[in-house]
Amino acid sequence: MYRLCIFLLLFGIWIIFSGQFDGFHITLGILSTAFITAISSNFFFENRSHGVANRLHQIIRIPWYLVWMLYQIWLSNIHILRLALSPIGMPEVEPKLVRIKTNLKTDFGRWMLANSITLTPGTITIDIKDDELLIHSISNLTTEGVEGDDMERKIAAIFERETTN
Amino acid sequence: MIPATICVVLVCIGFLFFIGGAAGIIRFPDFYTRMHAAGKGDTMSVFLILMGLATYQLADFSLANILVAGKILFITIFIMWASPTSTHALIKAGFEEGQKLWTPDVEKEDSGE
Amino acid sequence: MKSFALITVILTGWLLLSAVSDFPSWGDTESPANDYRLSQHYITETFPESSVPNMVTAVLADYRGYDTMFETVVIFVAGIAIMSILRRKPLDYLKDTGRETRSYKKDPDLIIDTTCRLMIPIIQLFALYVVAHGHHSPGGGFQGGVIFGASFILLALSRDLQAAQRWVPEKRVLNLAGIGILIYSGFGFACMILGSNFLDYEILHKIMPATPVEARSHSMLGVEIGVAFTCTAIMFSIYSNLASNGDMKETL
Amino acid sequence: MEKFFIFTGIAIFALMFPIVWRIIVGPTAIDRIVAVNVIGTKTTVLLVLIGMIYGRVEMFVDFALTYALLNFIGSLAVARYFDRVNPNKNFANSEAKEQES
Repeated sequence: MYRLCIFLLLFGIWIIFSGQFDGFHITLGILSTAFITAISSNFFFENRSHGVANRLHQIIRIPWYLVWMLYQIWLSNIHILRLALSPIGMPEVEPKLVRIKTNLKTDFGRWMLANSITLTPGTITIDIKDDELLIHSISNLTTEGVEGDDMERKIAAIFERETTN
Repeated sequence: MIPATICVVLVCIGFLFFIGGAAGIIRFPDFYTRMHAAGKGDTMSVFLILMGLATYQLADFSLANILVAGKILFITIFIMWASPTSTHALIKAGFEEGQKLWTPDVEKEDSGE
Repeated sequence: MKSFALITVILTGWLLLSAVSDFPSWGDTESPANDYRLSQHYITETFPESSVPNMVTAVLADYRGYDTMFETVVIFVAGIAIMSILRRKPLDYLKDTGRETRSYKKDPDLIIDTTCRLMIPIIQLFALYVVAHGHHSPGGGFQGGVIFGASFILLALSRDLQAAQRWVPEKRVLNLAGIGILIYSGFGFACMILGSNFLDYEILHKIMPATPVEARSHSMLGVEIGVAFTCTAIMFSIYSNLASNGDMKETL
Repeated sequence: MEKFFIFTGIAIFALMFPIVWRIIVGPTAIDRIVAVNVIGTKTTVLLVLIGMIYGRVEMFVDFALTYALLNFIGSLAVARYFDRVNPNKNFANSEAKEQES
C-alpha cells in the first residue's frame, strides 16, 4: 500500500518531466518509476502510522500553510530590500544570536519549523539540536517576531495532530 | 495580452529583489548578515521571475505548454526547497569556523551572545 | 615562481588567441565543416534513417558508436586508475604515515538530512528521465549517469560515506561499471552474431519487435543505459575514493 | 516581448558583476563561496530566460533544473568541507569555549 502510493506520486512527477504520452514512453516511465520505488521508497516517510484521515487533513492544510509562508517570504524580502538600500551606517541592523525552545516532537515538524524560520523575515537557523534552535536575527523587529510562537502553532496544527510518536 | 502584462510585472518585481540581494551582499557588514541577503533575496526573486515566465508560457494554451509551465513550477519548488537548506549548511559552516559577529556598538566583539 | 607561472599562462593564452584569427568566421557557410556533404547528410537524413529527433544523440550513439564505446571505457579506466592509486588497506596506510585515524564522526544534521532524504528519489527519477529521453531532449547516458551518481553523493554528504556504502557497496559499484560496458559491447556483438557489422543496429530488428529504423532508435536507448550504468558507478567510486583519501573511513 | 526577455537577461548578467566583486575582495573563504552560490542561483534563472529567447524552453528547463541541483550539491559539499577543516568545533562545545576565553 505504501509502495503503491509512492509509485503513483513518482509517476505523476514523471508525467510532468516527460510530457510524451505514446506507449513507448509511458512504458519506460512505468519501468523507471517501479525501479526507483524498489530501490529507494524508504526515503520518503519516516512515520507511517498516520491514518488516512490524518494524511488527508495534512494534504488539505499544507497548501494554506505554503500560501502563508509565501506571504512571509514576501515580507522578508521587503525587509531585506529596505535594510540593504538604507543610508550609510545602517541604523536598523542589530544582529543578534537568539536561542529558542520548541515544543514540536517529530523530526519532520522541527525540520519544517527550521526551514520556515530561515525563510521568514530576517532570521536564519544556524543550528538545531533536539528541541533547541540557535537563530541569527538581523534586527530588533525580527528578534521579537521569532520569539513569538505563531509559526510553531501553525505547524503543530498540521503535522502533529494526534500523532502516535 | 494579459499573460504578457502579468509576466512583465512579476519579472520586474523579481528583478527588484535581485537588486536588493546584490546590494545586501555588497553592503552588509559581516558574514551572517550577507547570508541573509544571499539566501532570501534569491528565493523570492527566483520564485517571482519563474512564475512570470510560466504565466507567459501559458499564453497560448496547449498541453505541451502546460507541461512546460509545470516543469518551471517544479524548478521553483526545487529552489524553494533547497535554498533554506543550503543557506543553513553554509551559515553553520561559517559559525563553526568562528566567524565574527558584527554589532553596531562594538566593532570587534567576539562571536557569541 | 608565481610570476613565472603567470608569464607562462599569459603566453599560452596569447598563442591560443592568435590562433583564433585563423578560424572560419561564425556561421560561415563556406567553412570546411559546413561545406562538406557529410554534415548535410546528418542534418537531412538522421530522422528518416534512425527515427531519432535529436541529431546529437544519433551521431553520438549510432554514426560514431565505436567512438562513444571507447569514451565509456575511458571513464571506466579513469575510475580504476584513481582507485588503484588511492585505495590501500587501512592498516598499511597507518603504518606508512604514522598518522592516527582521526575518529571524525559527525552526527547528521537534522535539516540537511531531512531535505536530502526527500530529494534523493526525485533526483533519481530525474536521472532516469534524462537517460530515457536522450533521443528527444538534450541528455543521454553520460548526463543521466552523472545525475544518478550525484544522488548517491548527496546521501554520502547528508549522512556519511558509510550510509551510502551500505546502500551501494564498493563491490556492487564495480560490478555495475563492468556491466555497463558489457551492455554496450553486447549490442555490438549481437549485431555481429546476426551477420552484420559491429554496432550496426539495423540488423537487430530480427530479434526486436520493431522495424529496422525503429530498431536503431531502440538500440541507441539500450546503449545509453549501458553508458549510464558505467557513469553512475564510476562517479560514485571516484567521489568515495577522493573524499575518504582511499580508506573509505573518513568522509568529506 | 522577446526584447524584454533579452534586456532582462542582460540586466541579470550585469547584476553578477557586483557579486564577482564580493568574490574577489571577500575577507574570508566562506564569503566567496556564498557569492558563488548566489551567482549559481542567478544562472538558473538566466538559463530559463535564454530558453524563452530561443523558443526552446522545454530543453532549457532541463538544463536549469540540473544546474540548480548541482549548485545545491556543491554548496552542501563545501559546507561539509569546512566542517572537516575545523572538526573540533560544534554546537555543544562552542559555548564552553566562549566561557573559557
